[in-house]
Amino acid sequence: MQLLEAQSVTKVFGSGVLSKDRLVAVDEVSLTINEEKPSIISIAGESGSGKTTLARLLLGMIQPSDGNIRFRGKDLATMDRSERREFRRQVQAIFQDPFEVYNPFYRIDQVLTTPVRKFKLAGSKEEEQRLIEESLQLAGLRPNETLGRYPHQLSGGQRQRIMVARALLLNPRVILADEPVSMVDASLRATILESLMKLKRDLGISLIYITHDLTTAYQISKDIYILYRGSVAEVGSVEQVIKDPQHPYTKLLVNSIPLPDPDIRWGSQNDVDQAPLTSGLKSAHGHGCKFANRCPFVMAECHEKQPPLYRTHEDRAVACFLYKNEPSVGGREMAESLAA
Amino acid sequence: MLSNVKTKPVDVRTKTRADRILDVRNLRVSYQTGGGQVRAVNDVSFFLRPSERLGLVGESGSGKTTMALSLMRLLQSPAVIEGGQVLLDGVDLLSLSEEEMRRARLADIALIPQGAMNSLNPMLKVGEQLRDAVTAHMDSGGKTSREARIFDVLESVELSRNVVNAYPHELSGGMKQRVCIAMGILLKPKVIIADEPTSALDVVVQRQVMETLGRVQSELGASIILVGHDMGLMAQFVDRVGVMYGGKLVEVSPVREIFKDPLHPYTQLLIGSLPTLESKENFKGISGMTPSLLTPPTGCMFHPRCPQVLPHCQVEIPPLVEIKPDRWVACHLYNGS
Amino acid sequence: MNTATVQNNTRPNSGVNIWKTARVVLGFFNNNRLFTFGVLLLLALFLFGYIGEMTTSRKMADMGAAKLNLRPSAENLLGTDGLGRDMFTVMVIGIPNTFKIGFLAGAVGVLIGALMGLIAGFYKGYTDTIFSSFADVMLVIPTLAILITVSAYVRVVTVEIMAVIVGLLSWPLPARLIRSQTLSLRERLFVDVARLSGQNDFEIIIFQILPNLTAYLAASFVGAVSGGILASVGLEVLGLGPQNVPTIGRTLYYAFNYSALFKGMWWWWGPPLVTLAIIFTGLFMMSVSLDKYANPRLQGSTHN
Amino acid sequence: MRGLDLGYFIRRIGMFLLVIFVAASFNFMIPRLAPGNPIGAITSRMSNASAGIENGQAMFEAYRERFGLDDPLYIQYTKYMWNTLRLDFGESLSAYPAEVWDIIGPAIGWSISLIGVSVLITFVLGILIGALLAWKGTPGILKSLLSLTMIGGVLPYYLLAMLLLYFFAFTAHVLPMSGAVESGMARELSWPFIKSAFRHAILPASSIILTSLGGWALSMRGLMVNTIGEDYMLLAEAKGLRKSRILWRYAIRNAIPPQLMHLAIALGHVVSGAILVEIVFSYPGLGYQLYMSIVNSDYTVIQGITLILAVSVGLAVLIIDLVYPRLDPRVTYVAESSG
Repeated sequence: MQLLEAQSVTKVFGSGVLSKDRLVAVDEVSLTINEEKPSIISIAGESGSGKTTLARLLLGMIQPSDGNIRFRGKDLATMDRSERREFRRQVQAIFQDPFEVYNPFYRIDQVLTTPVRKFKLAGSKEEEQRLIEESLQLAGLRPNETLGRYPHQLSGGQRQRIMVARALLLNPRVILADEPVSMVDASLRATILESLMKLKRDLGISLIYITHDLTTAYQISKDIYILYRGSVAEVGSVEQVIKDPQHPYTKLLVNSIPLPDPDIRWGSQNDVDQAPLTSGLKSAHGHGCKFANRCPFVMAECHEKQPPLYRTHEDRAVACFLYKNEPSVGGREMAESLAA
Repeated sequence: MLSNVKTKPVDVRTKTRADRILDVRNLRVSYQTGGGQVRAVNDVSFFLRPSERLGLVGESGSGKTTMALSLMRLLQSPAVIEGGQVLLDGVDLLSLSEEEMRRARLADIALIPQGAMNSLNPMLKVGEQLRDAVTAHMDSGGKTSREARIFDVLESVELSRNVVNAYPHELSGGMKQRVCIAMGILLKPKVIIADEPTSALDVVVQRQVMETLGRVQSELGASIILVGHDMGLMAQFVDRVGVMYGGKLVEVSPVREIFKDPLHPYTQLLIGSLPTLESKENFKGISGMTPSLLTPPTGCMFHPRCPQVLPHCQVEIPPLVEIKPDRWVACHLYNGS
Repeated sequence: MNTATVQNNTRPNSGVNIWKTARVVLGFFNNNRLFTFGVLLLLALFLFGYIGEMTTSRKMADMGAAKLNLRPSAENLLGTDGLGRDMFTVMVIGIPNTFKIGFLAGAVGVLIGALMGLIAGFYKGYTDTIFSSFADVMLVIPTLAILITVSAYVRVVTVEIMAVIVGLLSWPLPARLIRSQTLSLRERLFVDVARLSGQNDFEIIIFQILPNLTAYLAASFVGAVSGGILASVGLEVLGLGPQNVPTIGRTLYYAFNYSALFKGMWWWWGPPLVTLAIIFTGLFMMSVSLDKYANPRLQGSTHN
Repeated sequence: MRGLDLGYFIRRIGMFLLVIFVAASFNFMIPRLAPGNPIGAITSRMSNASAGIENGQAMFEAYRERFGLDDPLYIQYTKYMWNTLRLDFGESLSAYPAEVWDIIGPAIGWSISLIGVSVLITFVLGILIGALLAWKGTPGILKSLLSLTMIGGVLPYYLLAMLLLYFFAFTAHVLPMSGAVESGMARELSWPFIKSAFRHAILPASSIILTSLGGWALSMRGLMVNTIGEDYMLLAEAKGLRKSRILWRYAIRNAIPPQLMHLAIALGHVVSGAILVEIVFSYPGLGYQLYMSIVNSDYTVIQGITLILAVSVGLAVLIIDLVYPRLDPRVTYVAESSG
């Protein structure tokens, strides 16, 4: 059974009556999470790649312009109240800035008691207290060091773990983590990633890890989706995509990672280094590959039509005409095969 | 001598070695908060060689930005420089008059600020902001040479001349950061302080901007202090790294050595926690919390979190000493040798 | 796990701890001397009205209740006016009436404004366009002119109707302030977290957004009260507004019309003038100190 | 063209027309909706009185015609709006057969010169005081002195007007008590006329300036504090700019645009805002005329003046809105796109 699926979802902003500019934030992206085989999937991309929009689509916070999001086979758009409630419980999220997620007006208890009360998880005060303490301990926190405090009295790491505890209260099947460590210090980053890993390992919770940082994506996840301006540029197992990138954009990205090793200098993989500086003038609307005007390997056909995904390996596909000799594959098919 | 500052008699004791373009001695900065006095920079000493790239890393609250700004005396009101010396080419910047310091800024020591997104005045065209900067340091005339210099620096940071007519909001983040770099090298300063110059940029643009910065710096022969928290960026860019923890400098070493053989236990844990493409699913964090500067621990700042803590660590503050050539560390583990 | 310590740590927020709340409130007043002083000024004036009323008879405020044009004396503490009314009694009755108009007008204005601002800011889009256009139009139409016109036609009004009319015209300013704050608050991540925790739009507006607007609401309210008193006294000085009820403005109207200024009858125009000066000083102090909370950057500059 | 696009321009003009429309509708509705039917009341009062006075019958007819009292409401409304559109306010009722315009016209001139100038002076002073209060380089003594300007704000302007009148005109006799010029003086552009107009303007202008200066200074201070906290101020200092240059070109320059929006509204409101000052000094501006027409139940003049007020505010805001992109380059008014 597929737990959570995005089926060729597209999200267009600014298609109102008054505005002329349309922004295709997410462009026919498919993604699948299998209920029986929990895994960690990374969605990586730079700012403007549509990764946060995709996250909000998956959480049902915004509606897709085209395509659909399915939870256990059922389209979110056609769900009734109780089905939506169930979806809400099972698909949870943690966010980038562990300070911003707290309402400064309340003690941190409020973010924990609200879900318990709204979803009627506990029959009594005592049960509520017990549930909260359990989930805090699961997230690696001591209840008496955290409850009753205001967010600014806690460290960044504690704040982020309380968000994990909040999600765990609802006993979800999927947690979407939107840049969970980009705002915390290096020394805490590892600890938080460790506890996210444990959720999958010990509780069987699937994780969608959204990030701009390929190194942590490599470390934590099994599969990765590289997004470029709303489209999937390359998808596959992290081992292959990051250790041996095929799409010119992925190569550029991997090549630009500032590795903490003075002996591996930037640009050691030299073949994409001639990429022009222009950070992406918009190409003719709707035509051609979105990366064409930055691509050192650009060919005539790149300007004519958007490349489909070509399956270059069993568990990897690339949207680039350089690989047009390989068989093409649909986004959904690829996503399902990775999840299987 | 500073090019723009009238020659000042230099105390014999402050006479510095010729191989140190910038020599910071016992710098102390504190600020007053509602809860009491906080010492953000605590007795920090280091030096910078001509044409050298020094990285200053630290987590949030380690005092790295406060220190960078205090070198240029740009601290805002509750923060006060309590003492120490900042010798730029032998002249103590902290002893200059306001007007002398103003003239030294940009001409001798320049800042490339954090958050280029908001560092340009949104109401003025880029050209006007560059012109303002040159004019502030000119006593008279020279309009054509001024314009020529502006086009020069724009070209050297790979920007088109047309950006002089653009407002900041019309530029991309990377372009704005390039404008800030152009601003920094406008008057060929001896020292450039770059405070997290790429923290808001994507990795691809970050790399391009840093490569530009590196190139103009070596063309100019200026020294650079790169302030930041990203060890990866340090590994790629600098010659030496200084590690700050709780307002103190705990280690200063050449970049290769610090990654291969970190000395201070904090540096060791920090390097160990970095994600690499070498290992999967293997996370090593540093347990414990960053010290509160309001109620700092006694002795060594790191002793509450230190796995190799010695009995006298919580009593005695370890000084920063050179234990091997060019390797400075502030830790009692190395006191004996 | 030692549950007893946990209980101790977590209970205070569920049961309302009066002492803790009192400490917080007292702490606020202690940290905001200016605000406290403003409140005390208004409170003193208010008490003067209420306590004063017990010492005198309402009848003394009727025309011809006393001799005309008497200087202040032991019998008539503030003298009598040219219509034979005891000025002390007039003030004692007038002050609460003026307060009533101001507070009622402020409450009406802020209530409508907050509602409009919250809805427009939270739902954005077309709802926002309609609400904000309406507010902008109302903001631009000169309020006092409308009030004068209305009052010119509606010759007889009560204190309450007057207050409501003034209030109905004062909502656009709070609405704009609340709207712009709501627009930024709704993008904050804690709104997303609340939604994930199962709260609906209504609960998010009431429990997540509204509490963060306390400073703005308070500042708006003080502003609206101040504007309401300014406008209503202005109308009364023109001879518009409530006719047979003593208010501060009405007293000034008589003083002005009977040339008290030029007859040297300072006890006629002096007390209402001083009263207004006290009211506006108090409100001004409150709004300056509230500004600090509504505009956090000001905090740094005042604390140096 | 940067800044203005046609769609925005049209929307702004539409907004302006909407303001006028709403104001005119208010004007139409208020006398008709008000309890006690004031129009009906005045009609009967006038028909009784008209017999006795010269022109009485003609005036009554003009009134009936003006308000179209015999027509159904929607016809009245259409007629009224059509007349408004042509800026035809009809004849004054109390000074029949004078046109409403004959009364409003000179009043507009006096109001603009007295109040417009006072507000502009206040605006400029307020900006300077507010800027200096927020600037950390301002000497402490100067700051305390400047803070004194806040005191004026605690008195309503009309009360200060009365006090000024009492002390300077009534008691000390140094300045005239009422009017805009010496009575009987011909309106011509001569030196004595200007001198007299100036002397008459001092007290009313002072009462406006002194009471509103504090408010302007306070809001400017707030804007300055925000501006000074911006990142670009740090870079400006790091560039080695002179303090004075940072103050003027980076801080004040950037804090002014939002203040101009307030100025537009204030300028538009001047007339209505200072009605009471004009009344206290019997200054023959719009406010005073409005008061007189209320006293005389001259409804055509009331309607004319309130509409003029609405148009003036609407116009002021419209102009500022259209030039705003020139003042703040970030505001481009191109249809909002997501980003």
